[in-house]
Amino acid sequence: MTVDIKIDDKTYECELIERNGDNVKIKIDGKVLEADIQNLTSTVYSFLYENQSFDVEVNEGATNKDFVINTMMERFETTVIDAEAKYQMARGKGDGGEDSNAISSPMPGQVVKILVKEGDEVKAGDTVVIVSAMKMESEYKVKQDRKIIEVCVAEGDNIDTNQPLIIVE
Amino acid sequence: MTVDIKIDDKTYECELIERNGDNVKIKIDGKVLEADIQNLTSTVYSFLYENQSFDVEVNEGATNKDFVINTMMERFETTVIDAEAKYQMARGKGDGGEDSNAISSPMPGQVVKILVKEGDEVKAGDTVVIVSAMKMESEYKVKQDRKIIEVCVAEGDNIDTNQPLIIVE
Amino acid sequence: MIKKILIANRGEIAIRVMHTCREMGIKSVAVFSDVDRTSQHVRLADEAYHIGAAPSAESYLVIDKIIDVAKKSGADAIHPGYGFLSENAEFSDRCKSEGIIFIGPTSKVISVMGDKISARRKMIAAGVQVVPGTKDNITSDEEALRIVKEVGLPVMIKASAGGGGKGMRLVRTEEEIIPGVRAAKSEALAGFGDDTVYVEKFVENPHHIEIQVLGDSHGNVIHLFERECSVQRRHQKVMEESPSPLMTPELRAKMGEQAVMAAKAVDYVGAGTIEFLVDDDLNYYFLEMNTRLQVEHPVTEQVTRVDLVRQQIQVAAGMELEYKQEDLSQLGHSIEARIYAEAPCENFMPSPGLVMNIDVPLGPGIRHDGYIYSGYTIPIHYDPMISKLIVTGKNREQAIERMKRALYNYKISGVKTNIRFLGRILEAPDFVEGRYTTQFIDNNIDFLKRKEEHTINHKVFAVAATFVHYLNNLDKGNSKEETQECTKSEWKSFGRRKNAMRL
Amino acid sequence: MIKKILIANRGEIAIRVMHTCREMGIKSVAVFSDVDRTSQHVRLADEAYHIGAAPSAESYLVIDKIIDVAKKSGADAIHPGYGFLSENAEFSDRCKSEGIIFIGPTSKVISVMGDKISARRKMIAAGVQVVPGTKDNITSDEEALRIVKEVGLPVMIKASAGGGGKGMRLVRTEEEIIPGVRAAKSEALAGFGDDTVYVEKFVENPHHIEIQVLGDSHGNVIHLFERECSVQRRHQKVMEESPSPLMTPELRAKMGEQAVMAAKAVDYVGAGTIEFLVDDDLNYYFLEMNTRLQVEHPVTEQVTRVDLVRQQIQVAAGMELEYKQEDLSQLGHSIEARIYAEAPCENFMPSPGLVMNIDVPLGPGIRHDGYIYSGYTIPIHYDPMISKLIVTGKNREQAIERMKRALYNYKISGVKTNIRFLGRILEAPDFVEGRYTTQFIDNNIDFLKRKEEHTINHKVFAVAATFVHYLNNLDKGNSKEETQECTKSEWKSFGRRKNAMRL
Repeated sequence: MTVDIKIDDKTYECELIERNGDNVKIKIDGKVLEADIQNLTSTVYSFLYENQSFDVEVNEGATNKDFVINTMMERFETTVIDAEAKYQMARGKGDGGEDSNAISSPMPGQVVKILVKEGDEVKAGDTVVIVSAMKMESEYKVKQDRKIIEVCVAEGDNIDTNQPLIIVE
Repeated sequence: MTVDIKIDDKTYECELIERNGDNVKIKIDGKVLEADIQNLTSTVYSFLYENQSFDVEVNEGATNKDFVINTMMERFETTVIDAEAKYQMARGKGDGGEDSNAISSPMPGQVVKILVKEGDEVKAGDTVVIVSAMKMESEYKVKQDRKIIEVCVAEGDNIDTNQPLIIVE
Repeated sequence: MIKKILIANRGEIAIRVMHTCREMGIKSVAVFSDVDRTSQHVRLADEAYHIGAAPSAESYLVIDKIIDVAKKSGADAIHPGYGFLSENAEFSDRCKSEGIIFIGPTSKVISVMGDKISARRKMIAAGVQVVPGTKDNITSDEEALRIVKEVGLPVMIKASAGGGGKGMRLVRTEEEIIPGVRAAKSEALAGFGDDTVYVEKFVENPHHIEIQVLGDSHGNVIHLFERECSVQRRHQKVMEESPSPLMTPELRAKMGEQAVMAAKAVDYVGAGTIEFLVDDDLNYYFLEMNTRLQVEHPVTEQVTRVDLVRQQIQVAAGMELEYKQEDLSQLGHSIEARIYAEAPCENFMPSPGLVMNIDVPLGPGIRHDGYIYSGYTIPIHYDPMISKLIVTGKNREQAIERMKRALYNYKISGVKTNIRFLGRILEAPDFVEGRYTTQFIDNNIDFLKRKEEHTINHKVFAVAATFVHYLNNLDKGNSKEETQECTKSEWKSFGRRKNAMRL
Repeated sequence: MIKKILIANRGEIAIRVMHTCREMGIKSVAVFSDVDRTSQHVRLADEAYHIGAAPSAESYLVIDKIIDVAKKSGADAIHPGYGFLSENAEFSDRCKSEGIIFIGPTSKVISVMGDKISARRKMIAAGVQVVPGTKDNITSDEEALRIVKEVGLPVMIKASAGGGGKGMRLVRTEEEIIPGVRAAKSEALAGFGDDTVYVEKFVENPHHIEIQVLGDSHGNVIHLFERECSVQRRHQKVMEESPSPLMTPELRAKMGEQAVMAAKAVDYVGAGTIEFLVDDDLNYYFLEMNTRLQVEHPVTEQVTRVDLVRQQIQVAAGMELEYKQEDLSQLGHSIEARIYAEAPCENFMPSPGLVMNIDVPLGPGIRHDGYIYSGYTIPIHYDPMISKLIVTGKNREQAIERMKRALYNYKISGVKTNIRFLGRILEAPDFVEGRYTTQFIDNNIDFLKRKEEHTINHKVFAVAATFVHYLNNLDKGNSKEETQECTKSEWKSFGRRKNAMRL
């Protein structure tokens, strides 16, 4: 079993060499890692690696191939690129859905103000929408001169993480 | 929707009168109960009943019709008797599987000693098996003179709750 | 005595108050907005009432609705917590006129201490040391020069109508005085339509140190020593401790005395806090009074062993203070860390949402005042503070080590938190050596945000965990048939038993 | 100084020791049996090593295996916790000969104090008050009468080889003396093949009160006051407190002095406990010494503010005690409740198994030393104690109210626990009034097991919750198609967006 796992901008080739109960031998980018990886709860794994003990938590992310990993000290986002994902990517689907023409918020919140309407021409640096979450307001601006194609939300709407708010040309 | 729910030895007839989001109106044995019953996690329900606030936890039991309920102060075991269960019971199946001819332990543990073998005749009060859990040993005795039909476990075996250990005539 | 208290708040402070209510045999009544039905404070209360939509202006801030629930539930008293209606004079008055005990000061005290200028006048009259300066408008260049010389450089020129840093000018040299006043005036006029500006002594490297006071309706006022609150980001406190590492016994006695004078000047009843600015030379100046329980009250509770909420309730019920000044002492050292749902590395952006798991640190010397639970969705409408971790140790060094251990054992997933950022604060030399001012976070921001170097490569373990989890998921997908097998074999064994029994 | 400690234990005490290790900058090494791979002590350690099968005789009790891990991991010291190898003289010796610091007393001290007769002799020689009596065999009726008269009625006739109540006879009147001795002798002969019996004063209504001591290798010994441990069931402590409600300042001083004498008599180094029986007239008698940390050590830590594990480690490393007797005081009141996985209403049957949910109480004055987590399976092989809840308050009354509040907020599901039983203890008049003996649980068993009367009918809510859960499960079963609908409409909206963008 071999898959690629992407973390930040680096892709690691992972191969399962041997699995004996919780003792796992994996080749990661050519280097063999041997560890006792015990699944404690649906998301928590207890690692014993060269007798060092630490937990790693695996939460499922936006898709069933995306994961959010918490190690003792850090948080990582990983993506599994298996045969299916590679096939999707080759056909231009997969996780290529990100749309730089959509202005969105990286946190859930509420739309406080929309400063543009369909058809408006805006200048680089203009604020187009203000989102509030937890008593903090964030202004979202365009980086270049743009034309507003669609306003997808209304003032007062609750929005999710990465939901498209404004579509620009 | 009407089902019977058994708790201890009493059966309550339950009927859903109305459900509006989390506001539930249920008729239980003829009396109407209206409450805001909010599902917080997979097992925890927050009740607001006449503005009194308390949690009730529902854990699934031995079968998908059996539940273990923890209210603030007490623990109950309940069984849902729906149409399916009634049909099963009518056919002599359902939860009729309890077997007073099997000697079993109400807790998980380890078999320390088996004092009988197949074919033995034992007297009322004789100990037939000793089970240990958490540094405490429990002796299981027969209440009447009996013949041993089958010994289902061996010394040293780990056993589950209610697993049959010895079958008597 | 009070039998039932409505807690006009949410989150950790509502729960904090409920704990003491339960210990005193007092019933607690929660109120909740649309998005707070699942909130822990609703679960832990004896009774709970819905009061409106998510925005606090439509629920937690609506006096009529709160009063209505108090009457419906038969509550004798209302505890406002902090924030929301806690320093609202109208609310205090309304409670009084409705015959409900407001657990806080009178509207008069709230009004006097809530306004900066009237509070300053009151304090000067009471002999409390305030930041030197004048509240009179500067109308000419000559006046400007004269007043600044009286106050002494450096000074801050401030717009009377100002706020949020607008209409403010720091003046360090004589040459800067006139241009500074003019700039502040024109900015104030543009910003607020009012060019009134005044002069205040600029306190260099200020430490934010506050004194907890308690007063009863029999004229007794005591202080419970200081809290050091200089670890701040945008005027938001992040980590507090008691005692303050800056403090000397003499300064503590003097500031305590001043705080008692301040509270007595307004016949203060209840728990309050006198905030001071203290400079490196240990000059101290009254800043403002908070007429409510503070977020950071636990560090005082830990070192003085006084339950402040219990005292609030008792004096609100008309009882005398349980403690005299000479009964009180500071023992040990306590630190509070505020856990925020935010992403320090993304400019402290709030991070509301679903809490997957929470593992709180346990063991000796740990107190945890929080409100979230695994499976809870933190709403977008309120404060990002989700809990307070409070440690207490024999001395400051052991308290710091204990806090490090506690933060290390504290795991929250789903939402992003500032836990690692808090851990870095404890490693910053300025903090460890106890010589920090309100500039601490700004001065150390790179250190605080820097990622640790690890002896082991966490990335590789993140990859390995992803891989194993992915493999497990595949196995689960494949094991559905097996599960059915299991069921079958269970039936088989049942059949076998039945047969055995027929023998 | 010690850099790495192997903790030869499991469960809450292993974690308790790890907390202090981390705070002192010491690495911790866990050992675990087959069934303990998922145990919390493995997760919280810096390193962890497998040492064998589930039965402790094949893992936690195997000296060779523990020593082997200590060497492999490079641990300088071993902390034995309580139970297992903690009072094993051979283990203490072995550590010494291997050059590893044993955090506990020498084998000589363990041996002397571990044997009842040698401990008694040592204590008499040191001037410590022991239960009056003699350890010499009674060989004739005349001797029996003489000795019993010397000791004074009532007395207990005890078999030297005895244990578990066998070969014991309580004698209250002169007439009972000779029949009692004969009965005890014949029972002892039948039970143990040895008819040696001796006479001990019977202490009426005894209170089990113990004194915590600390000694260093420089000859210093101090005591940390008392713990009241009379709430027991079958010699198993259930709830402990400090101070003892029975105690007077004079008695405390006398017993403390005796405890220090006892420890000095054996040149005691480390943390130890001198157990006494105290009768209603405040006569006290040495019972035995425990040469290790006790389960109930936290109540002492709470009222004295001393970290006992830190002191153990420091004195084991050869340092002088951090405290002198005059530095120590008891402040406030602390109670510990032991949470067991057991079913009090089913004759306290153990209840191992899967922990579904655990919600621990938080807030002021709460300490929680535990080891289970949601999703953990409590193994069948070890002690049923799963955690200790420790509360501290201003006085006994407030500590009791706080413990009630904490138990009320403590939820464990999956396994059965004694939480409600503990709550009932706090309501028993004998406990509330502080006049209880080791007979407390037996005397109050009906009260303690009785179910509460509720104003609301919990059964009906249990039925309602079952019904709603059942309905929700049905809905979930039906909603699979809906889920697919959602996915579809998401695709639709995606398509719409694509269209929009093409405009």
